Amino acid sequence: MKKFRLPRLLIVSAVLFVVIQILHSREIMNGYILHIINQSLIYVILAVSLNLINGITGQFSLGHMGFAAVGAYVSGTLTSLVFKINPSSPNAMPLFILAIVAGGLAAAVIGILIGFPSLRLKGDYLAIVTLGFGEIIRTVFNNIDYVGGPRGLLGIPKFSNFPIIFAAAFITLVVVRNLIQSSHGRAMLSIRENELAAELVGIDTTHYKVMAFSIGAFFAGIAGGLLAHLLTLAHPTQYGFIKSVEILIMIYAGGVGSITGSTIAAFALTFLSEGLRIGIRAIADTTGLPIGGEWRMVVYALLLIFIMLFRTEGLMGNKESRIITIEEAD
Amino acid sequence: MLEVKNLKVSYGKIEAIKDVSFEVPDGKIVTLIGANGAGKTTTLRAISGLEKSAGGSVFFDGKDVTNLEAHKLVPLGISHVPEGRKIFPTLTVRENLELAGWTLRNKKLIKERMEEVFEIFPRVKERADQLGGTLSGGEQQMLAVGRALVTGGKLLLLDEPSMGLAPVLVDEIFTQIVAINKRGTTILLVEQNAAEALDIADFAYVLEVGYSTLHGPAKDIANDPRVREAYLGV
Amino acid sequence: MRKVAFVLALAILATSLVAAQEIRVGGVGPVTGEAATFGISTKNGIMLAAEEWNARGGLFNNRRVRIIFEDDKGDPAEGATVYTKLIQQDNVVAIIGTVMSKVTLAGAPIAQANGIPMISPTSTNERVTLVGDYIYRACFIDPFQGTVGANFAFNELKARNAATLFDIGNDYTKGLAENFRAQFLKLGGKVVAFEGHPAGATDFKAQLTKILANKPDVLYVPNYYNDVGLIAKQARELGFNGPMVGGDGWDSPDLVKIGGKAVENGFFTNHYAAADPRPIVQEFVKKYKAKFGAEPDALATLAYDAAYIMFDAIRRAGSTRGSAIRDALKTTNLDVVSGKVTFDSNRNPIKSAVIIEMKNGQQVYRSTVNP
Amino acid sequence: MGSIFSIQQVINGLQVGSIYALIALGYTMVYGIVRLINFAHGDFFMLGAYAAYGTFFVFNALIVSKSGVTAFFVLLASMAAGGIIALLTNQLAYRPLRYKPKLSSLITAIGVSMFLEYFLSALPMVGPSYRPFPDVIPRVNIKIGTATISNIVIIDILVAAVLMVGLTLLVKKTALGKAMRAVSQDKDAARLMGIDIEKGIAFTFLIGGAFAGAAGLLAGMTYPRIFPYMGIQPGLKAFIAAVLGGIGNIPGAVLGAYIMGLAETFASAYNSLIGEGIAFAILIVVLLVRPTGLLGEKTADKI
Repeated sequence: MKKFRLPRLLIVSAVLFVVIQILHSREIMNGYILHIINQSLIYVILAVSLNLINGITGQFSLGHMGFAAVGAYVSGTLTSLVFKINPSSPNAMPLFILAIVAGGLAAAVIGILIGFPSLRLKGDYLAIVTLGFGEIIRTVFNNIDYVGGPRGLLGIPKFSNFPIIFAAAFITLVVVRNLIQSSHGRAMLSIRENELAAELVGIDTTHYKVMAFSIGAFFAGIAGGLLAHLLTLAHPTQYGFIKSVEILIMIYAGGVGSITGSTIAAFALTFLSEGLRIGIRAIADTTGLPIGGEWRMVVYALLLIFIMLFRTEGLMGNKESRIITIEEAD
Repeated sequence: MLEVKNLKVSYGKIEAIKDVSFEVPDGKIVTLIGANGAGKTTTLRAISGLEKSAGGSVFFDGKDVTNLEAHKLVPLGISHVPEGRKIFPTLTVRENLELAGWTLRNKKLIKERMEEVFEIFPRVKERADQLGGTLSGGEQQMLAVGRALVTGGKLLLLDEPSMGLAPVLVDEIFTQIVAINKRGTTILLVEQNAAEALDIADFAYVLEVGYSTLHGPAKDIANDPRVREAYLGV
Repeated sequence: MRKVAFVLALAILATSLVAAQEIRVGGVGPVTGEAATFGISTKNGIMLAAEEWNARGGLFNNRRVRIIFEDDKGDPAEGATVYTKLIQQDNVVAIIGTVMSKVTLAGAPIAQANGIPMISPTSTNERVTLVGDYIYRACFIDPFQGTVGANFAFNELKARNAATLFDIGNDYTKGLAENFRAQFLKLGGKVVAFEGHPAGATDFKAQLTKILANKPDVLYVPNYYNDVGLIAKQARELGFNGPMVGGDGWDSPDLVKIGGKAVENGFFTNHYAAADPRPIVQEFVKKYKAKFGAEPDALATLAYDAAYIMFDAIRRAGSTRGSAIRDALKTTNLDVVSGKVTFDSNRNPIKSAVIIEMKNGQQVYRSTVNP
Repeated sequence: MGSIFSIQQVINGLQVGSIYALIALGYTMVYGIVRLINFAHGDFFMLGAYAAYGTFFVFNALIVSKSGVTAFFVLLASMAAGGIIALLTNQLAYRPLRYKPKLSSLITAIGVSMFLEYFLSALPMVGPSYRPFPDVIPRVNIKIGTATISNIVIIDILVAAVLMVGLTLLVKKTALGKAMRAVSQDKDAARLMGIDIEKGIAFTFLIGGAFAGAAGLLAGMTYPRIFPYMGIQPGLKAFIAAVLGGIGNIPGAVLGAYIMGLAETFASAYNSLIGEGIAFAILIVVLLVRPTGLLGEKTADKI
């Protein structure tokens, strides 16, 4: 029997949540920082869910933002066009959560569809096919005038806020953590390590690959929905392959297969990208060099190359922090 | 000819070989025997430069060749027939052999050596214009040894030449190994088929979990009770 | 010791006074990414305007304007971040930006919620200013230019069979094309082909071949100049000699450089004519050339105008309070490069359009159209 | 229907395909030897275009009679720029990670690609703006019945054909080519043959980059407008073409490129909305039916 203990992840998350709430309400932390935190948390969901597909199960997917697009458009359509939710009405929140989950489920269905090619294709071939699927999803939304076409889906109510995004990120972490530390997770890992061997010891690789894709897609869909309700719009260009690549960068910078790494990298890279705004301006102001915001991404790209050259395994390697791992009861 | 001292190789944090030392005298056949995972293949790969060693040294013909890159060792005279043969599958048999003469830069010499290979392995000649990938396991092994002969090393490293072959072919391969040795090539043989290996070898070393333990003349090793029990199944 | 402390305190007081006098205004545009060239033009326009106002002694009470310009990469998510940063971190009193409607639409709700007035130089989507009473724009909305283009093609060019080619990934070009079609049909013309091309395309021949098989006598191409140059070349190569009509996206010195002779017999709706003798126009073109080594395009002009409109409102408000600036914006009545500007009840500018003809590699003024 | 499958549309498709083919050739070579999706390949293409642009103006200023001499040096510059940057990228960003997990070099590839694009875009003398590409060779339109073809298109198609044949000969017939194939098939075995695989890889990057550079010049001449992000889309399309034809297979890359060019053209002519997605749709269908691409060699997984 395992003794009941308050898990570390819950404690740490709760403390962080309360601290951030207090800092913000006391106006020690301004809305800008909170906004970056919100964005980082959405990236955490995207990165951790991609890591399940890419890092844990070893299925190289380049179309992750396609799932987010499905989640964004489905939930956004529900809240803005179907339910036409008025944010002040009493049942707004439950309807919103319903819409977000519906978006996640729709993305999961697409995930299952995209998971099937992974049964036949491997490595780079799978990557290019998932990229293709992602681009097709984007093209489809771009051509449906009901959801705005190239104008984007507009007028989505602003429902996403820090507590909701935080809760979603927490749930994602817990679910993915529990999954990968279960026997299912070990089956997925064995597919990454050696698919043939996994099959030989009787692991149903088909089942686990499709499972990874559908669960990964579900959470990506949730993230897409949250983002759409944070920005109050969804636009096809937000979900192109360059964005998928950004998520990919996060999981590799964090360490493949480590959800701790994905979480840290999602925060680190988001804050880095924002910090460079201030950094570049400070350099320009102190040195008098005529450099502006256009140099921000140059520095970002260089840092990325250096991280990979000098910390090839990513920030965390394939290790997990003790906060993430489930404690074995003594 | 070859002297390996306290060799150590790690893959990340895993130490594949921890402390291996042995010598291969000129003109002899030396065999390394040991269980799966004892570090035999890694030892050969470290000698021929396919792996970087984490410690120890390798001397070849009195020269320190530790951690020299593989392609620089070939012209010095080390030929390695790797585990699994590693034939180029979409090059023809002839092209496979021609490539083995890459460092020679002498078309005539390459041709001569190829003829020699065809003499030793007539089967290879029959298949000369087939793609490497279409050969049977035994033929691939012959081609692999043939490639090593074209590179023309003084020392031939053979990694599990009998693996996956029918007993008739195993005998043929071992007969040819002895013949090659008779023509003046020193041989370092890694085998799981310890009985056959000890039969043709002059000296033998036993590898256990990354350490070289026993060593001596092959006949003595073959008669060592511990070896008989562990590796010869007697 | 006490003396040093006193001087120090005085210095701090002085600097804080100077800092208080400075008025911070945010600028937003995509200066990296595929739309970077438009963002740079926008930035240049805003910076030039700010420099001129500062040279004249600031916005009011000798308070100079300081532009904090941020990159939105043409991405709505970055746009939202940048608007939040400018408002929350930099405490700007107003925002000029941004270029693309999709990004402006992510930023506008944030400005509205925080009571920070903003003006977009170039976001043409009708919904932008409908976000709220703090949101203004300096450009035409999609229906206006499309309608003017259709009227011109039908009445002046006497075209009866029109065809359009637009960027299906870009709401500006799609909006113009749709409104052109609607008006052209209303006038009794026929739209024989209505074709799109993917964003970022360089080869338009598949669509052009199809379009030209329908024998249009005018081709409506409401794209940006970089695409128009290529489209014109390819259309001429395929044997189309008829007139081409477009919108203000054509307005760039690079149009002729890319399209060469192919853009002859081309017409576009614009905010002003560079040859307009009004001093404000001539001054602007001259100063812009001197500072940035290039002629201004439509984006630079509109950004310059948007900045002037915002600075003028702050000056008239005589205050940095958002609601005061907003109220001043409402009563704008100002001569800027693109003409005399007032705002309608939806905070869209009421200003006239001009038709420009491309002749011998030059922009030639042809007519003025009042809304 | 006439306008969808007309001769003119075939010409249009061939033109699009030949630009894809030029980039795909280098892509497939590099991929074949290092098995790395080289995201920066499209940027070597872009750099080739910029080098050609700069050289043209320098030579036009120096030499009074332009034409042949200028065209030659412009071509040289574009190939040198593409080749040298590709080589540098390999040595600095890919080589240190050669024996690390392959995906870490994928991320550096993305980093290099971002760096090249943003750097050029931020550089004051280059900047993000669209630059009109000069007519290095005067453009002449030739009428064939009802269809029109420009001399530039003919040059594109010819160059793609010549490069394809030349590369095939290099790889199939020369010792160097055989060594390159050996390296792509089995690096360890190649090293044991005495082949310096790093030299082989470097050489492949040089050639592949030079091809991309030349493609940049031709693309500039064909679509006379260049900008720092011009390599992203063609790079992606060329990669798809290379995968479609069977990655590492030289005629396959060209076949894939022309299939894509024609498919995109016909699809756009049929309905402009599906033109954008058609490349991906074809790719997915082909790979599901033939996972190694159209001409890809079947190398069965062995235990």
